[in-house]
Amino acid sequence: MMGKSLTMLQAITEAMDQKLDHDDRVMIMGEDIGVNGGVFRSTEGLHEKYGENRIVDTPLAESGIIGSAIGLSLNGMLPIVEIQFLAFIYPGFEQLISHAARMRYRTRGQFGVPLVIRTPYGAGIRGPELHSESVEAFFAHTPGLKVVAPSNPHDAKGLLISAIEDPDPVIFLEPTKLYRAFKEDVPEEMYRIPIGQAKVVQEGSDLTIFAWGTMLREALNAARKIEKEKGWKCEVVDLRTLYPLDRDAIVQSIKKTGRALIVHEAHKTAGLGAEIISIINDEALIYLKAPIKRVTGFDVPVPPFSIEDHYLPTVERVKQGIVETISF
Amino acid sequence: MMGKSLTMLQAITEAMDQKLDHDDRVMIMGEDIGVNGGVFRSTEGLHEKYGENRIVDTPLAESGIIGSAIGLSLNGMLPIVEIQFLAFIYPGFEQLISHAARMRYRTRGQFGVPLVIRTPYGAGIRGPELHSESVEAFFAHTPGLKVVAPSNPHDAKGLLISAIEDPDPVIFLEPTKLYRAFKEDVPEEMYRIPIGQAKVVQEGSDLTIFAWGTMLREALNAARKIEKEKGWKCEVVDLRTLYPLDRDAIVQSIKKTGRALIVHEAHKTAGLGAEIISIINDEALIYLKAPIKRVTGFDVPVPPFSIEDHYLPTVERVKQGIVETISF
Amino acid sequence: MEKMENQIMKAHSIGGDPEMYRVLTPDGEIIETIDGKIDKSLMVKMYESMLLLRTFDRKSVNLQRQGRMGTYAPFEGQEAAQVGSALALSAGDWMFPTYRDHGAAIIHGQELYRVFLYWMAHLEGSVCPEGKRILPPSVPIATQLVHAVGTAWASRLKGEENVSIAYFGDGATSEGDFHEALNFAGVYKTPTIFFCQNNGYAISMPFEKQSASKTISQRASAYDIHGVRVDGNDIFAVWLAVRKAVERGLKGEGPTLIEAITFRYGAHTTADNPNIYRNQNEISTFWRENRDPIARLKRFLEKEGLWNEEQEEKSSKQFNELIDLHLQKAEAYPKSEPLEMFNHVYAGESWHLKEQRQELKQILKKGVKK
Amino acid sequence: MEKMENQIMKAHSIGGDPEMYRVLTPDGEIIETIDGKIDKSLMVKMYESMLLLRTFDRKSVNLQRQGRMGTYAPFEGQEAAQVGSALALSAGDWMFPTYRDHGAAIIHGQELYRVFLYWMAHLEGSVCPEGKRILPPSVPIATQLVHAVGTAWASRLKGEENVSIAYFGDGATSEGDFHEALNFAGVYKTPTIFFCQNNGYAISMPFEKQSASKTISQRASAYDIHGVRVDGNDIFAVWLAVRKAVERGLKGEGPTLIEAITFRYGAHTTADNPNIYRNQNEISTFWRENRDPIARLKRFLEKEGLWNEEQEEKSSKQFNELIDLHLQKAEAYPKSEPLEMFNHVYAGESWHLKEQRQELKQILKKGVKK
Ligand SMILES: Cc1ncc(C[n+]2csc(CCOP(=O)(O)OP(=O)(O)O)c2C)c(N)n1
Ligand SMILES: Cc1ncc(C[n+]2csc(CCOP(=O)(O)OP(=O)(O)O)c2C)c(N)n1
Ligand SMILES: [Mg+2]
Ligand SMILES: [Mg+2]
Repeated sequence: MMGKSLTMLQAITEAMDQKLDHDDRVMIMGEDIGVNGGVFRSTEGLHEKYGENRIVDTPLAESGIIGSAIGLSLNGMLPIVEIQFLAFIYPGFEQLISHAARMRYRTRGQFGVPLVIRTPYGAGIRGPELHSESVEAFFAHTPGLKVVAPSNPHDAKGLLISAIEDPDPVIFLEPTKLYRAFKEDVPEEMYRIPIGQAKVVQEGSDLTIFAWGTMLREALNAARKIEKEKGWKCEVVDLRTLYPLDRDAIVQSIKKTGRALIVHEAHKTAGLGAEIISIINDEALIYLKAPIKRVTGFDVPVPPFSIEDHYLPTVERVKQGIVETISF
Repeated sequence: MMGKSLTMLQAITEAMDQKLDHDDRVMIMGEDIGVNGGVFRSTEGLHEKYGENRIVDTPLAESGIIGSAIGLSLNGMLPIVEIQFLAFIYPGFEQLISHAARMRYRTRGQFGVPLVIRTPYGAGIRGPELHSESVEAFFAHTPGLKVVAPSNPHDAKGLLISAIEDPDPVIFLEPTKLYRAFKEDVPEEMYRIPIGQAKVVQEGSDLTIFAWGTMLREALNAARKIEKEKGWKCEVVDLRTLYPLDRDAIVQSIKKTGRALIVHEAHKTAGLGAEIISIINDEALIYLKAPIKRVTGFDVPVPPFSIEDHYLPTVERVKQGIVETISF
Repeated sequence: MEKMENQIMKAHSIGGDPEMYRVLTPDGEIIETIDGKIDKSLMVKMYESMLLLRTFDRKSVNLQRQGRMGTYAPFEGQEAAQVGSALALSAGDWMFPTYRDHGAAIIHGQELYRVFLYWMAHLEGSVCPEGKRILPPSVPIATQLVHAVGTAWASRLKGEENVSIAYFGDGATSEGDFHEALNFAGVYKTPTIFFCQNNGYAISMPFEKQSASKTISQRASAYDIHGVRVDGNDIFAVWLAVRKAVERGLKGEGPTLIEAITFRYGAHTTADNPNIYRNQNEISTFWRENRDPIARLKRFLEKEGLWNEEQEEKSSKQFNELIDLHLQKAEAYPKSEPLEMFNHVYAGESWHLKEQRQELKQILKKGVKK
Repeated sequence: MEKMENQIMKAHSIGGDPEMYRVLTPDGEIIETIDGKIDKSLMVKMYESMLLLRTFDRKSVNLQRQGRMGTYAPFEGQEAAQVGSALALSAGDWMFPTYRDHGAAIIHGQELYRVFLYWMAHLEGSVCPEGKRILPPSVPIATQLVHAVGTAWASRLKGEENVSIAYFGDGATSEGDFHEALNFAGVYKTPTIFFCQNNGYAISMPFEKQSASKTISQRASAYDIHGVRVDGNDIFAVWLAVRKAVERGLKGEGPTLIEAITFRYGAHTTADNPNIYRNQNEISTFWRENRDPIARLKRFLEKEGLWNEEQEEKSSKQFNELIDLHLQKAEAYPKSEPLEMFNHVYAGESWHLKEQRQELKQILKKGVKK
């Protein structure tokens, strides 16, 4: 089939549209996702097309939303929940951690929770307070959950279809800043990108940059610039799935380059970067030519947008990290 | 002043009793902590002594408890909140993350939240489902919070007094399994152990074991056995404060021993062990003679107690980790 | 006696005893006609079920004391509420019990030995018979109410004739999830039954300190849904109220909140000492002597000639044997294998769980004790 | 017109318009005597305050369009609710506003330029004048209700004569925190005022889909606390209701839930397009023409000889100047320094923040753009 040029937002809408069309059990629920088409318009047109029983505007209550979605999924539906912004998942945290993630385990496979929770995450959109969080580490520390974060329209569609078809709960983190940032060719058919597989976006030999979501662009830009300026070739790996991590892809790249840098916009301490470092420590310490650098959001609450760009990892910071690591 | 031989539970009660006695602003609130003296009896006798205005039995609602404690602390009180078991903090997660941790920041120091949240954590007590969690990593990823976990009566008292006097919110994790496990001499006066300082519990030269809370005993026992069996001397560091970590103590010990092992009962992936490895990677990679080992709870929901001992790190597993690391 | 009565009622509501629906008095008299509504055979079944459960519950408390089970949450005193509600359901209805509602679960089809397994902390203790829809006991308070909205909602969407029932206590009504569940159920008119056993206490906390509101049923009006307060120790009243709620749900009239006034005779769990927070002996004796759900029905059945001592003895013996059989089955059941902890975390398995399983396997092979 | 009226009311309640407390009709007529209850000077102050706020609000929407501020949440149409409630407070009372309640905050003592700073995403935009107790706008919905329980509780414990007021919208009533707050306030009889501006919508969600309940005030009865429904565009009714709630609180009679029926003329925020989910032009015109809080009071004041066009012009000019002055102050205010993000995370500072500050400092020194 032919591809169309789509933004990530459009690719996400298309994935949901196709699954809704092919599978009656699929439904979407969340705040303002029906008539209004979602605050980012990711469900635009779907309410009209599939009706209010399948595209459900819910009351303003995240525990109610996630909790009733658990019930819906126990009883044969495949709900896709949209949480308006990642930080607003907290009222539903208990439902997610104490139930969604554990139902299969507690019932020894008798009842599963095939639920997808989609939510925009990350800073850089001049959003108000608590509209810019990046707390993927919470979910990556929760057995029973899977965590996905695409960095481009093509992956977004393929990963979302996999997430909807996954028998277990998937947290699907959508980098707000990339929603409309660029378009790319997205195949029209319903293709899948397997959950759990990273992707080498750019080959290199001197250092590996691990990134995902919004930060992938910073990684690529820094890699390009550093190649121009210094001639160093960085490998760039888009992790795509954050839990469980693609250990083999991480280790393989390190064995090749011997140096690594991780970029994430979450706070540094106890962020996912630490787990990636630990995986390398476990499997490839002897290949390391230098300490692994973390270029991350600082350990402060994401500040108001007038200075959020300074909170976020920048191409400059990534470049500096590369220089420090390679010249260690 | 003379010391008394106290369990950790008694030391905790004594700390609260003394602070209640010395400072009218101190109060305790939580489920069953008044008349009943708490499900573990940590507030026994205090309701009678200080009355229902200061030792408050609350309705069964953790968001209500933490949220109203935030209000109380904004308005001059020093509330100590008891959450019955760590997993039951989730309904109050939003209040903790989106408010308690950020109030000082948002008001540029105008309003602080001098709140202590005490809660039993950890497995090994044959508890029912969700009574054995160890999710300290969530809080250690949250700027604005401090996280403390004592491993003995003496530290428990000194750290709790510091926590109550701290102008910022402190999550005080009490290892359930150690509540009554042993007694030790605890000074009667109101002493403080500074938040943020680890303690070298046993000196050694061949490998450092980092642990806290319940796991400290496993660490010490393993160290003793390994010394007997192999003659290796392990340094054992009790981290005591989990956020912010005592980086200097970690690095100093590694520079000395060149090898490390971390024991925690939380899940491995994205657990605090990863952060400790990363700190060593940042500061002392070149001192490392072997990959750092993590001996942790597995990446599964804490199983029912009939097999929980297999979920938990054991002396055997720690010993094996030591052997693997030293003979790497 | 009068004084006593007031004190007891205070455990359930501030300032006296608001009205509650009652059919069968503690003396075993019918005060509202139930002609044609409850089959005689059902009445006997109700009685037998309560007898079975009480026997089971006492046995369990003993097993815990003997160290053959872990901490246990007894429900003695609440049998009418659990049996009456469960018997009003159809086989395919969804049930969301708490840790105290294994009585209801058993009546709805959970097997006795599974309940033993649950309290023995067996990994498989929450599995229900094939085709049944009995979810594991919900430990985090009030969370299951929202699930019962979801399953009922799905039933409605799929056009299936099933209701969902969530069990919870008086304490649970303080949690935010209680509120969100009732509101959602009202909005989507889900066939959900919110069945609250108001036993007067959340562990040590009497309901009068849990809320300034006098009753729980009055909360229904906050969401414009149906609410009813029943004598939870009157099994006829409970059964009738739940039947009505079921019918309402199936007719598309939405959810019902039922507050069943009852009392747990014993401790919150075997780890709890009720003497600390209430005059346990006095209050418990009062309820046993004046409000017992089983004695009450027995009086009625005997008067009606539907039950006699002979049957009682026979049933008692039979139930004891049945329970022992299940206990044997539970104790003979293959122990949870440590390596099973890695199963069912996900439908599939990822590299990290494979490796961790392998790690534990090696350790177990060494055979060293923990 | 009749048809129109019904449609509008539907935005606020299912099936018509339950009663609400009203003193001043849209035509500026008094329908219930308020003799001696509201000073004439206060009436004028009410009017001026609303005028100031409307000017401020419109200015802000424009500033956002010009790119001089970030996303902004306008409150035009809700001035009576915000001013009436804030003017009923004492200087030391605790106020917990949302993102839409800077109107109330300004009346309670927040400075205009601070509000500008807030929407310009300045780090110091949530600081209030020394000694004031105006907390930062609460972004996570309904969370602030519980804080207002806590501060009021502390006031009670300390014997201080202050109430706490929490502002929130109709949508907030669905969150669990709404429920927990009201229940706690009932239990501890805290002098808390739960002030709900029911503007009919939570972003795109009309209240009739938010809940099956017809009103919000009826929720009070679930907790046996006081509840009242007022015409939120009638500033007299709002002020009187809040005064009563304040008195009740200070007398130890506990909390009050106030539902003030109102309407936001504009978008949810400047990032929202209300045309998608409601007939924005029609409905907004209806409210402006028939329900406007300012026009209503103006009619009354003019009739009473308390206000005239001359004063209107003078005040308008004065307010415009005042606002411009504050805007200048805000725009001239030293920009948030990136390094300030490391301040006030804790009262003290730990090694990791020191180092991270140092790291950013080095980068800033290099002077490269982000
Ligand atoms: C979220 C949460 N908080 C606290 C607890 C601890 N806890 C277990 S049972 C209980 C009391 C429950 O009382 P109620 O709802 O009346 O039910 P009952 O035990 O009387 O049947 C508490 C506080 C819990 N399980 N979950
Ligand atoms: C916990 C949480 N969930 C979702 C949001 C996103 N959100 C912001 S405002 C809003 C609607 C609020 O409606 P209402 O309470 O009626 O107040 P109004 O905006 O009408 O003043 C929503 C859903 C949020 N801020 N917090
Ligand atoms: Mg109870
Ligand atoms: Mg609203």
